Amino acid sequence: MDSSPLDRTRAIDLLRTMETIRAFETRIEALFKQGLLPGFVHSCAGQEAIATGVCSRLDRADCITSTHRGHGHAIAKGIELDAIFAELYGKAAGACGGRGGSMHVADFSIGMLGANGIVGGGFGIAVGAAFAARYQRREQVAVCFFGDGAANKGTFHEALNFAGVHALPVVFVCENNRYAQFTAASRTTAVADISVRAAAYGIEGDSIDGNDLLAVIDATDRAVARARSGGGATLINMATYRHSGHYVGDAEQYRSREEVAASRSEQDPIQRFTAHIVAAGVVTESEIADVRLAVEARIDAAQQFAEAAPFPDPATAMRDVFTEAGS
Amino acid sequence: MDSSPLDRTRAIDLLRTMETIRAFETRIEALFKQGLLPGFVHSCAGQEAIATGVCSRLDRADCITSTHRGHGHAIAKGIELDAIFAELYGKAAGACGGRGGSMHVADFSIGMLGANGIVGGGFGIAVGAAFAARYQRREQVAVCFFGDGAANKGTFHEALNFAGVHALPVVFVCENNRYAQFTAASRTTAVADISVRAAAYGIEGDSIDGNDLLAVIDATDRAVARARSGGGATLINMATYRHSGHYVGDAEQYRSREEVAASRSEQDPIQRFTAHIVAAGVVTESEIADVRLAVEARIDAAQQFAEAAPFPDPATAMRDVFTEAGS
Amino acid sequence: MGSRRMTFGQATLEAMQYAMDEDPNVVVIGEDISWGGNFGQFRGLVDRYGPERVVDMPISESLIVAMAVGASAAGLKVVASMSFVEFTLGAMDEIVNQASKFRYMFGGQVSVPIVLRASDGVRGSSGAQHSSSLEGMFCNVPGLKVVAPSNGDDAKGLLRAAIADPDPVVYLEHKQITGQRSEVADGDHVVPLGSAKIVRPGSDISVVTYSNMVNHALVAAEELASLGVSVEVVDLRSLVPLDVATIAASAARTGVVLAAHESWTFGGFGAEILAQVRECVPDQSQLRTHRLGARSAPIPFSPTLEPAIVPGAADLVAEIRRILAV
Amino acid sequence: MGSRRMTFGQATLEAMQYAMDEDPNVVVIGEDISWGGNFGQFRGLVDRYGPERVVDMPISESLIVAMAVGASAAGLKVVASMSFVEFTLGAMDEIVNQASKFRYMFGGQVSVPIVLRASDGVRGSSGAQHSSSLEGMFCNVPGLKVVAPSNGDDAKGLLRAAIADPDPVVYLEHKQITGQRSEVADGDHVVPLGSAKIVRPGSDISVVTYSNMVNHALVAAEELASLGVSVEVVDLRSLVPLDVATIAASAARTGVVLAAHESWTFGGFGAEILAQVRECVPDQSQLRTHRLGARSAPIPFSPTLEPAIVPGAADLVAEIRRILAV
Ligand SMILES: Cc1ncc(C[n+]2csc(CCOP(=O)(O)OP(=O)(O)O)c2C)c(N)n1
Ligand SMILES: Cc1ncc(C[n+]2csc(CCOP(=O)(O)OP(=O)(O)O)c2C)c(N)n1
Ligand SMILES: [Mg+2]
Ligand SMILES: [Mg+2]
Repeated sequence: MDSSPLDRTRAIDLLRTMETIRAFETRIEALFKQGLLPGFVHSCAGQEAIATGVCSRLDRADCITSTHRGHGHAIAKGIELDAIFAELYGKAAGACGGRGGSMHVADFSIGMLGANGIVGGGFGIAVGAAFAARYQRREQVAVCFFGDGAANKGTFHEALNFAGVHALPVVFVCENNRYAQFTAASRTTAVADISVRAAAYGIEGDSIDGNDLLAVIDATDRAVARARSGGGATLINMATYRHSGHYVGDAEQYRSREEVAASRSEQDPIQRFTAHIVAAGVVTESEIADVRLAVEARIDAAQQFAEAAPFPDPATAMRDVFTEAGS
Repeated sequence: MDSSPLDRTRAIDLLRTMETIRAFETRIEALFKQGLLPGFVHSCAGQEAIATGVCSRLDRADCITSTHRGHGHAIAKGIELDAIFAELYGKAAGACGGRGGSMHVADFSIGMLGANGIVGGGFGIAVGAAFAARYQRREQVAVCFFGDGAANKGTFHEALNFAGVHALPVVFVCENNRYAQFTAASRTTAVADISVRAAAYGIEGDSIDGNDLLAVIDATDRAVARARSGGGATLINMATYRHSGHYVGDAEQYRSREEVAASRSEQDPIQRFTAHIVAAGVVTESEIADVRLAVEARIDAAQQFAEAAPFPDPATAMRDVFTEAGS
Repeated sequence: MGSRRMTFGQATLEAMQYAMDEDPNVVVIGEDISWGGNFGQFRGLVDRYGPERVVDMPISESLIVAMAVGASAAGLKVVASMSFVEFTLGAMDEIVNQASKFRYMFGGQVSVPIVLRASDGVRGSSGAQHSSSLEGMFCNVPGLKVVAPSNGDDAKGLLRAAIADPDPVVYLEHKQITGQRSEVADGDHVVPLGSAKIVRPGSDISVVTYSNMVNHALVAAEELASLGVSVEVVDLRSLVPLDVATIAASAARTGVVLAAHESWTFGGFGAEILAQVRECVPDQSQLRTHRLGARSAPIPFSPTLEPAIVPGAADLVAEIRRILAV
Repeated sequence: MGSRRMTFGQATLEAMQYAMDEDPNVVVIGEDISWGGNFGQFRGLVDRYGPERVVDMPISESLIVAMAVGASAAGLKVVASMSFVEFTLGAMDEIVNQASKFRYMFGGQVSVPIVLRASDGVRGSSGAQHSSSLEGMFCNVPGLKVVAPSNGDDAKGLLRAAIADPDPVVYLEHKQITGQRSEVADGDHVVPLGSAKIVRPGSDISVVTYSNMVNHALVAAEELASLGVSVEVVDLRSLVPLDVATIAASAARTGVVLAAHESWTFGGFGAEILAQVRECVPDQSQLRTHRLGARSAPIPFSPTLEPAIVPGAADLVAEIRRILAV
């Protein structure tokens, strides 16, 4: 973790992460539409600032829990691109040996405790990780990413209450993209700003523009510092927007083309960040172009790796149900 | 429902209900300690003002959901004493034919939708009843009684959020007796006053002294009026104290004798109410004594009824699993 | 009356409409329900009946079921979309401790007429949390009925019966067939719960099955016919109530029973089918009973692993050949 | 080494202490846990190990399990008291969708060493929500181990094994025996999961059972001995893994199997036991398989109804006499 001001190296690092997530999601979406990927996928394009900003302030040993829309979190936390790409193909070289797929990407070696196909599944797991860190006197933080829709699950309540009682080192980050599947948050959620709910648990609440990478970083710094210093949990509402449909293939009849276009053109977190760093003279346009080229090359390589990798041997299908090797 | 000021008739009605609950619980506790009752029982002695005050402001058609500590709710809502007494004995003449027992006393004909052995089980059921009333354009209210401990269940959150979104005619009444089983609320609950949580659902919160019958009535009137007029749900924290242990037999090592004694002598809702009405000249001491005598006689009669009633025939054990009669 | 080709999902939609037109107290609740459901099973309902009757729910599965219980005890009939069957696990307390027990433990005072519609089964790499079949759990819970149609026509008739039923019904719709087209009888019709159907008569072995495995069994039977093997396929249609008479009669005729399902073999419903056969077929001496289901693992994502855990038509063929030694 | 008389609950407490003394990463969480548990199974632990290690939880069952999953994936071993087994239903999503699948779906990256202790069974009018036995559900879930001891000595050894086990274990303690005294071996000992025990040898019939039904079976066997009937009682001790070899050997010896349990017959674990017997005993021609369990109803409160639904020793005697026609 580097808390120095935004110099060229840091800016390029941050940009590279956001661009990598965007390029990954764009590529995956294209491959899926061509019928080349199994299962189904949820793109986080448009929401890159949150994963990137938050994870940039975490140590490797800090943990995160993620969601069905979890590629960005995994990438920002540092998963190998080859491993995540191969996982989405269901290949043996995937992060989970092809067992998990898009909704279950995980890499415990970097504290990425798993995407989760169960909405709201991460709250208690993050609390458990924070509890373990506290118990073992490790100076670690757990971050739980979740959507606005997940904030209506009972698991939210149980986890935040306990985190509040025990002042656990956990940060609850709501990626509030205003929709859960095809339903606008206002139709199912009693409050617009999820951070209002912090008061119900005696914890700190914060609310920021989640498409503003620097605002994400600032809010994360405050919350992580609080967690590490024994000040307890924080609930942050980060406003954002998803550029693509709920899943790849979604007809998106629940929102207007104008709304999507406006967000893409005015709220795109990558555009906003690049505009900022160029204007501030930290990075040049051509450096940005270089980053993009390098990222594309990296994605190409990962795709090639994934495509070339073998599928798991069906004879291994019973392995790892239990810790003793299966047959 | 009578919203006139506290005249003699109303005061005696209210007192009779509280005294009936107290006498019922006292008798049940004694019978249980003698080993005469099956299963286990939870006494609500000390909390009578809440059940009595709230239910006194409801119509017969209004619904309530109750808890494992539900005898008072059932009695205040108007269950036949014979039926509840026989139910606790497991007799065929019991409110549920002896199928339910203490934790499952119900009488749907008077809107008593059941005590519940699952903590937090009533939240969604009350919301469902309120939803049905709204859908069928009935001017009805649902009241959900629950304990401070239940406020940490995820079901609380899911139900209150939905009630908030749809402004449903439901009143959530927290009987905050400061303990859940043997654990003080402060050790498991992030906020002391549960009504703080109302803001998380965009509904009204209220907090009162639940041992003050008149305060209970006032708060209920406000909430019920709001519900009936389309103003939506209310969450009320009602502070109270249980005189007995969590269940009959509880060694009560988690709280001091002094604490219990102080509450019994200073906070007893019945004593406080009688002191008030006598001081106000509404009812005389001798009228109060008459009420008590009549209540004792009624409890005696119910006990005799229950003891004399036959047990269900084992041959009927498979009835009512499904609506078609079983064998 | 005639019939039309439509998807299983559309067939259920017709049943919903008959039920909703008939009884204004039938309401439908579920997440994103006004957007039509994952397989179009609810498409257009909100336009026809309005958002007060077709209610979009928050992501709050335990509330969905609890609310259905409360509303149905108060006079409504509630069809709740649970989306993927794994999400019912988040409402298991409400399903088992409340819905299934309400009528009995309250001494018959109320019924709980709710239908929980849930999509189960594998559909090509949906992963461990979106591929399971959980009827093994539901069937072990007294007070729940469990329905698992294999085709659109039955789906329509069984859903009509499920909504008309006064008690809680878990209605399982297999993901792989909800979007598939088949002939569905016109007009209103009811398939009573508890009526199995012999969808292909045969004399060498009785495959007793339900849901999409019926379709696999029909494929397998066709293939085995070319080897001279005559397979009888019994489609249970509802698991609770279970039509033991039809199973027992088939078993008595063929003498060999294979209970087959997609869900896990160990502790699964196939064992119950076989136990029933053993209890009901009078002459046990010649009877042979077998079962086929998923191996005991969560359903893997990878296209090469999924079919190694969950059986399909080819596995049925292989198992029947092994059993009959052909 | 000697032994001492103590309750089943106290025996488990000894196992907890050996485990906690050995490994500082073993923590215990549960509602009111510092008050010792409903049957004293946790008494004194908080004094010995402190409130950071023996943690009182809010009434938040789904959090309890999810937190156990997260904490165990992060290096702890968590024993979670679920109190009554019906409360696990409020955490079924966490048990099935997370705990049981974590290791497999993440490709073996982590294990989830948690033990969920839950009190099941009838204990005299505890009512519909506090009397059930739910092993039928748990055993159908791949990735979960399931333990159900019948006596204090096994309870101690099996709990020791469960805590040592790297995977999620559901540890079922029957309410009727948790407070009962019996001889428990001194010192540290382990009963490996998957090892059934013949607790009474016999030659006429094999009663294959577990949990408190073992005790009923022993009573029944004693009574039947006076009629000249020799009953073998097989105590499974763990249901997953299941010691099929011991069951099959007993079945082969006696030729008649009665699978017995307190939980519901229909869709229950007894059917699985019988299916295993049919699959593993080589000579099927003379084999007879039967089962006894609860009738399909929620458990009623009334003292006259409860025993009409849930079987006990007298029902076992009657059933065995019916089967053997004596
Ligand atoms: C327990 C559960 N219920 C429902 C679903 C189906 N589902 C998948 S994503 C989703 C919407 C989630 O919305 P939100 O939390 O806002 O996340 P977003 O998709 O917007 O990132 C739903 C309802 C699920 N996966 N799990
Ligand atoms: C889901 C569930 N978890 C745990 C229990 C065990 N239990 C019964 S009563 C109780 C305490 C309830 O506390 P509170 O809600 O404050 O009600 P009170 O007993 O104080 O009236 C607990 C934990 C239960 N019955 N149901
Ligand atoms: Mg969202
Ligand atoms: Mg309390």
